[in-house]
Amino acid sequence: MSSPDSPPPQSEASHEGAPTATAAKPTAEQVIAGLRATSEGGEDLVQLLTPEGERVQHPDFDIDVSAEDLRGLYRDMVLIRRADREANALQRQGQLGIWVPLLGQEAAQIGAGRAMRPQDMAFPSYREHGVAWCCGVDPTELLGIFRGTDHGSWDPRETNFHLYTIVIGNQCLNAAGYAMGQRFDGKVGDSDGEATIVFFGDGATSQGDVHEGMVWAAVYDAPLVFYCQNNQWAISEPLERQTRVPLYQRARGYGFPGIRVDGNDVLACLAVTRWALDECRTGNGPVLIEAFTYRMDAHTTSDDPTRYRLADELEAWKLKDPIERVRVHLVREGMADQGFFDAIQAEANELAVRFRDYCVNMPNPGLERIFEKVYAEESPQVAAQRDQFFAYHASFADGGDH
Amino acid sequence: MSSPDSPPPQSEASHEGAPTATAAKPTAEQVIAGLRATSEGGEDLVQLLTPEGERVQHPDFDIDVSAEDLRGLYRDMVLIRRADREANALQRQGQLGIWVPLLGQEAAQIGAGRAMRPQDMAFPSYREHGVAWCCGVDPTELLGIFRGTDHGSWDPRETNFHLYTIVIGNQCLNAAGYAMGQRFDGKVGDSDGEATIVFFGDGATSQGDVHEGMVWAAVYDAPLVFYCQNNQWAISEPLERQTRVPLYQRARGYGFPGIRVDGNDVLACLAVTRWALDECRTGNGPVLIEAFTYRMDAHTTSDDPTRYRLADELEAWKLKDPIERVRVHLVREGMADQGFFDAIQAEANELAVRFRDYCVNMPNPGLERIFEKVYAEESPQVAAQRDQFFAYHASFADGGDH
Amino acid sequence: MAAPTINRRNAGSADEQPATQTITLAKGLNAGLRAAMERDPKVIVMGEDVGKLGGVFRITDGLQKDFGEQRVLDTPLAESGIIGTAIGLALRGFRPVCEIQFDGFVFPGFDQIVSQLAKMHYRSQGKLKVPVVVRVPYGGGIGAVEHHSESPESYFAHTAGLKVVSCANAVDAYWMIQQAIASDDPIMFFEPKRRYWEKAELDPTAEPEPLFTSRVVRPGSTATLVTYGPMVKTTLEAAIAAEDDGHSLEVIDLRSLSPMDLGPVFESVRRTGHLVLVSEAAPESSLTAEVAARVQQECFYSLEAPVLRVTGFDTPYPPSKCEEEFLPDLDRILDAVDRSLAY
Amino acid sequence: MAAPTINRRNAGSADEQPATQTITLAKGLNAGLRAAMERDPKVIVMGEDVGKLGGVFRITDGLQKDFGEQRVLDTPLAESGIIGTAIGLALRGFRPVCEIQFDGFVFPGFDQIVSQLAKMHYRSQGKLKVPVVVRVPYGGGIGAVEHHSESPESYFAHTAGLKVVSCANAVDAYWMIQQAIASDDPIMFFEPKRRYWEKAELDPTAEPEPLFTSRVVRPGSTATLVTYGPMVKTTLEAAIAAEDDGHSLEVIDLRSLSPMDLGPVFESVRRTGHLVLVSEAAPESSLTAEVAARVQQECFYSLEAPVLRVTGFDTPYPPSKCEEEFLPDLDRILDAVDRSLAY
Ligand SMILES: Cc1ncc(C[n+]2csc(CCOP(=O)(O)OP(=O)(O)O)c2C)c(N)n1
Ligand SMILES: Cc1ncc(C[n+]2csc(CCOP(=O)(O)OP(=O)(O)O)c2C)c(N)n1
Ligand SMILES: [Mg+2]
Ligand SMILES: [Mg+2]
Repeated sequence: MSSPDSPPPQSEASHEGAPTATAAKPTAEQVIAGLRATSEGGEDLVQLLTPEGERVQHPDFDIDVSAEDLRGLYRDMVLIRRADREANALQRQGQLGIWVPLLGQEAAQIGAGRAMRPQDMAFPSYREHGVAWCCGVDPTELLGIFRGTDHGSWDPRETNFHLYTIVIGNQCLNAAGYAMGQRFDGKVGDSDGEATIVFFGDGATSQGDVHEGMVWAAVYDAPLVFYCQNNQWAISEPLERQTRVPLYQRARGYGFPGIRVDGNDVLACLAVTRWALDECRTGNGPVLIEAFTYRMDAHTTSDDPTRYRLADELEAWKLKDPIERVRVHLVREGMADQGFFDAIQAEANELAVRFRDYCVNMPNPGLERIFEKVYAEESPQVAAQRDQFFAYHASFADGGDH
Repeated sequence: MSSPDSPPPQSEASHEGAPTATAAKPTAEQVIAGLRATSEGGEDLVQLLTPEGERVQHPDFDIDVSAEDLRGLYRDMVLIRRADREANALQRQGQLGIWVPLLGQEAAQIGAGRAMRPQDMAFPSYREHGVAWCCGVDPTELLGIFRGTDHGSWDPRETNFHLYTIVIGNQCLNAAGYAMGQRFDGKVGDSDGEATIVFFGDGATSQGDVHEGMVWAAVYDAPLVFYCQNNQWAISEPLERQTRVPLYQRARGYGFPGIRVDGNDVLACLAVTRWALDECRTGNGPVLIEAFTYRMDAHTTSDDPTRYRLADELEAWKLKDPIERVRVHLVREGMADQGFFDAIQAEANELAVRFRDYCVNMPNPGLERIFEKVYAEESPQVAAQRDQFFAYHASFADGGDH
Repeated sequence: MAAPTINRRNAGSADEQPATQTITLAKGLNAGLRAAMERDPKVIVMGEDVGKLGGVFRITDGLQKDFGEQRVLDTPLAESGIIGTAIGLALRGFRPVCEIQFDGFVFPGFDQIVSQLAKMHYRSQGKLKVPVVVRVPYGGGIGAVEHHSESPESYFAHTAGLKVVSCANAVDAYWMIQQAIASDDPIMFFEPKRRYWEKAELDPTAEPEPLFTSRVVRPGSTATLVTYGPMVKTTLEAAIAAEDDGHSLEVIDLRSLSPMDLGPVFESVRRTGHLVLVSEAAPESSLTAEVAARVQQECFYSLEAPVLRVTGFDTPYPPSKCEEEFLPDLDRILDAVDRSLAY
Repeated sequence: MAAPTINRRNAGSADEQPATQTITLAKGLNAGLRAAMERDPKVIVMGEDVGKLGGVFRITDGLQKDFGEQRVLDTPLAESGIIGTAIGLALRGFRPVCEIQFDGFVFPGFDQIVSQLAKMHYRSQGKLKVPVVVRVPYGGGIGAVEHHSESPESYFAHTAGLKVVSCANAVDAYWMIQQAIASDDPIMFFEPKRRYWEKAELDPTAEPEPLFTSRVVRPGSTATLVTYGPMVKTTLEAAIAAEDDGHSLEVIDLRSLSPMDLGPVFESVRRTGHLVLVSEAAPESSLTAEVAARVQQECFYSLEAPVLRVTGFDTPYPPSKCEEEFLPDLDRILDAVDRSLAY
């Protein structure tokens, strides 16, 4: 865990010494009712790289990854974790109002993001900084949301990365509609086809919109990958507040495949997502993927996980760190030397500096931002309110004396 | 079909000679994607009485039914069908604004309704006249809804039959909450426990609320039977607009049993529902039942099914009529003689007369109905509006001259 | 059938034979939808039973037959799904027209409307347009069961980011639906279902008025009546009846419920000094309250009496046998006019 | 901890030592919930993260520990589910208090609120009571991301069958939540989240005012200011500042947003002749419009100027760096007072 190229994952989230809450335990009945294997992911878990960095084979989902690819995945994960930690620190220093950490979910996101082809479209929730990275959204573009200067400044049309969706589950329907459109546009049916991937959490699976998204996608054979990052927690609620059975099994009720993948294994996430997107682009969608992972930090910087989960749960998951296993693998297989790790480390440092620099220098939006772009065709009512408000403001400049 | 004791089921719904629409056909892809067995119910269909009236055994869901029980079920079905046809006729004659026929779903409803024990609670949709009957709600109490005099005049607390719910899916959550309450009250856990059953259609399964109801019921081990009457149509939309796979399979995704039963077989519906309610009352809920049946009439009296479905579909289902097979069975097994059938017929006639009589003599609600019982504790605002309106009305009586 | 005429118009030879046609409001909508679909292949229609059945009110009658199942979608039965996927389709470049079967069933879709549809343009600072039209048959007077007679328009008028319109006659129906579809903003399109079968003369070669404008539908000088949707007909009847009492009532059809075009209302009130608002909806915190609030502000010195409202009551919609009393009628409107004039 | 005192009060020995306590609004709610739960075993609390975490604002802090998992339910993550099952529990005899985590997340539950919660009593003609309280932390000013600063109260005020209240201080918080829970009607309970940490002196032995009443929180004679929830504090500050200009401003806290208790408002306006309404919400078709509409009707001859509104704008809630400008502040309120007085 002390590899120099990936910052210690618990720097912000360490709770040693803090009072620990009682671990959330399912009731006996719930266990009997079918809650299985949530601590290990179960038999069905697709894994290609063990926590110890050992490459293992899988009968259905294997891939060829070159050393260069692997180094790239490593680099992606280290850089986005660095940005994530920097953002967390910026929040602590008052530069951001809030931050939503991805710590621990780097493999789940980079694996999925790197499985996308340029023609594919992503609909994120609010934690998908790693997917944003893969879609070419610079991490600085995420900052406005959390600093309160905008609601996301990237262009979803240029990046194929939709804006963050905060209302849990909403994006699953929007993504289903988009994927239907890909089909209606005749872009589905061969290996160059288009596909869409939508991201949501374990908690989100309870929302009606996620269900309806699955109904629509199934009925319209939409090229849509439902990518559920099961990080075991919805804020303070453990998985068993949402379901009795593993989430990937949800797909059975709709008649499309559901696959559980080791969400801390970037290779497995890449392989399974690539397969799923290919299924979709060739016309065999939808597909559900449950990436079995862990939220290693707080829900957001406003959250205090010591109130609801035990520190030893975190310790157990640290052993499955998504970055560390790739580093070990690269070293063991001789795919990377110290020079590589140093270079990545330097790049991460640069990114952190640029990121921080950008953040602290972000201009506040002007007054006019309140009234801008409410509509495509301006509303006279909003315009009148704006003009009045501007006039009122001008009266101060003119020496108004309240 | 010409047995004198069960009125010909198509008296109102006959479309012979009417122009037929093209039969709704799933696309090839949809078939491939998994739409199976919807015309016959598939291998998994639980059946105890064949359309030909032959009693067959089932390894898991068999029951002992006495001749008297069987005659009772027959009587229930004949009587409620008669009330249903009478209501349809009353609508045609302008006595009701609309009617929602149950024609064809008698077995599904009487089987389920008769499986209930006095301590059980039912949450209907809007077509469950047969379940109402079993709960002791007189058919006349249904009329107000369709005549526009009230929104249901029975007392749900006395009958354990909730008011009709028109917004598709809503009742699934209300039922889940009620069933949670049964559990919280300590009424679940032994063979004398309580259970709840909620009714909804095939179309309803797409609604978010139905999903959330299943999530809640599973997570809280609620003693709730989800009873889906799959009558193949949601107004004009055939089942394949809602799902690729048989609906009973939906339960798999939530980790509770899903069973498909021949919804035109009153014995099978009784057996499976009794089992399911017992599972729930003893603490093993929830359970999903898909009663595979057919809407033999229009969606409502306002609907014109000739626009969207072929007459031969209806003809095929007539052969599986839920009442006829019981009649044949009773006769063949010597469980009922002509005297019995005559008596039931006479009872049906009496019911129809009383029903009609009640309907045509229903008083209109007074003005005050508009303002009554909006709140448990009266709102001064509503009271003021009422007083003003009454004063305005009185001004006419006093010779106001608009 | 309006279709041939609309085709002719599309072909640019409108001035050949500008024959007017007598059509119902329902037919006006149907013809307008057809024209929009012919004009732009990205226009699609989606909702429950809009395909073979043509919708429970037959507004989409014949469209699936002529435009295919990919442009007229019988969707699964869930309103959040309808709105939510329409948004996704709009992001993909389509122009979806969603049908909500009845007013009372718009609520399962409320979250997608308020949280996504209304906010997407603002959130993205104009990068993302969601030109979705949500058609809602609304209002009472048809003897229906619960949830089929509601007037939810104020919820949407209160929602920034949406535009809300309502047509009151066949001619407006024909034009307004086309204008709504052509707009790049999300639009809630309220259709007065009890007026679906009312007829009017349509001249498909005429130039329609802009969508977001109100209109004086009957000039007058004694008092001003402002209304919209299903109540326009009732209010006009009241104005005609009032002639006998020597009252010349000006009637204004708001047409656009958000933003409201109140210029003509202010102008009228400044002339008449009396204003009565008519709407089926429960009055509390509604759009008639908004009109009253704005008029008292803009026409403070012109008003000779308070703005009065003739509306449904602050109760749920009653059983339909009571609806005649619940809904504003000619007598209640004239009673309010009398009270205003006598103030 | 307020609990012991409340226990004492419950034990009927309130007059022993009527010590007042300084508590925050958040603590007032927490203590009120606790008192209600102690008083009636049928009272249950349900929502997202209300258990171990005590809610994201800690309003339910400690309740699960003391009352158990069956009375404080960490529910699955879905608001329709929360409201819908609460209704079922209420039908079973429970008195559920639902927490909606933030204002912007009430919309997935909107359908159950409008179609079932609001209408059940009327539908059943009083046979079915649904004493559900839906707690909604609302309003802006906390520097939050989208959907966390909204003011959706007008949607509910427009919904017949619901009652809607909002507390503005710790003392009201303590009493009003208990009164809401004791009421047999469904109540939307709006909590001004930016004021959670404001303190006040609570005397738990005092007799609270009835729930559905407004209150003059500062008497005055020059003009009347009417507000509620988070804006009460701001408005009081404005009134204090106006003293320097020699203006004596009367401030009324509506407390009950539906039904509104406007008697004290009418009385005040009849004295002052000037009325300014203050609210964070978008004004269009909102409850401030309703107040304006009612006041111009009831106080027509008393008003010396139009009723003015100081509110948020008819835009979605802006990025939080703009919220100081979006939200009414002291200057904007006094500017409106000046405009009213100068009219
Ligand atoms: C409709 C809605 N309700 C509540 C919230 C508040 N909320 C934000 S995140 C969250 C938990 C989400 O958990 P999960 O889906 O597992 O995603 P994760 O945050 O773990 O990535 C909640 C309840 C919300 N954003 N939207
Ligand atoms: C939320 C909602 N949307 C639309 C409707 C209109 N509607 C009434 S019944 C119906 C079809 C229901 O089909 P299904 O669930 O299969 O039940 P069935 O009528 O066949 O018994 C529709 C769309 C409604 N009542 N509620
Ligand atoms: Mg999670
Ligand atoms: Mg059906």
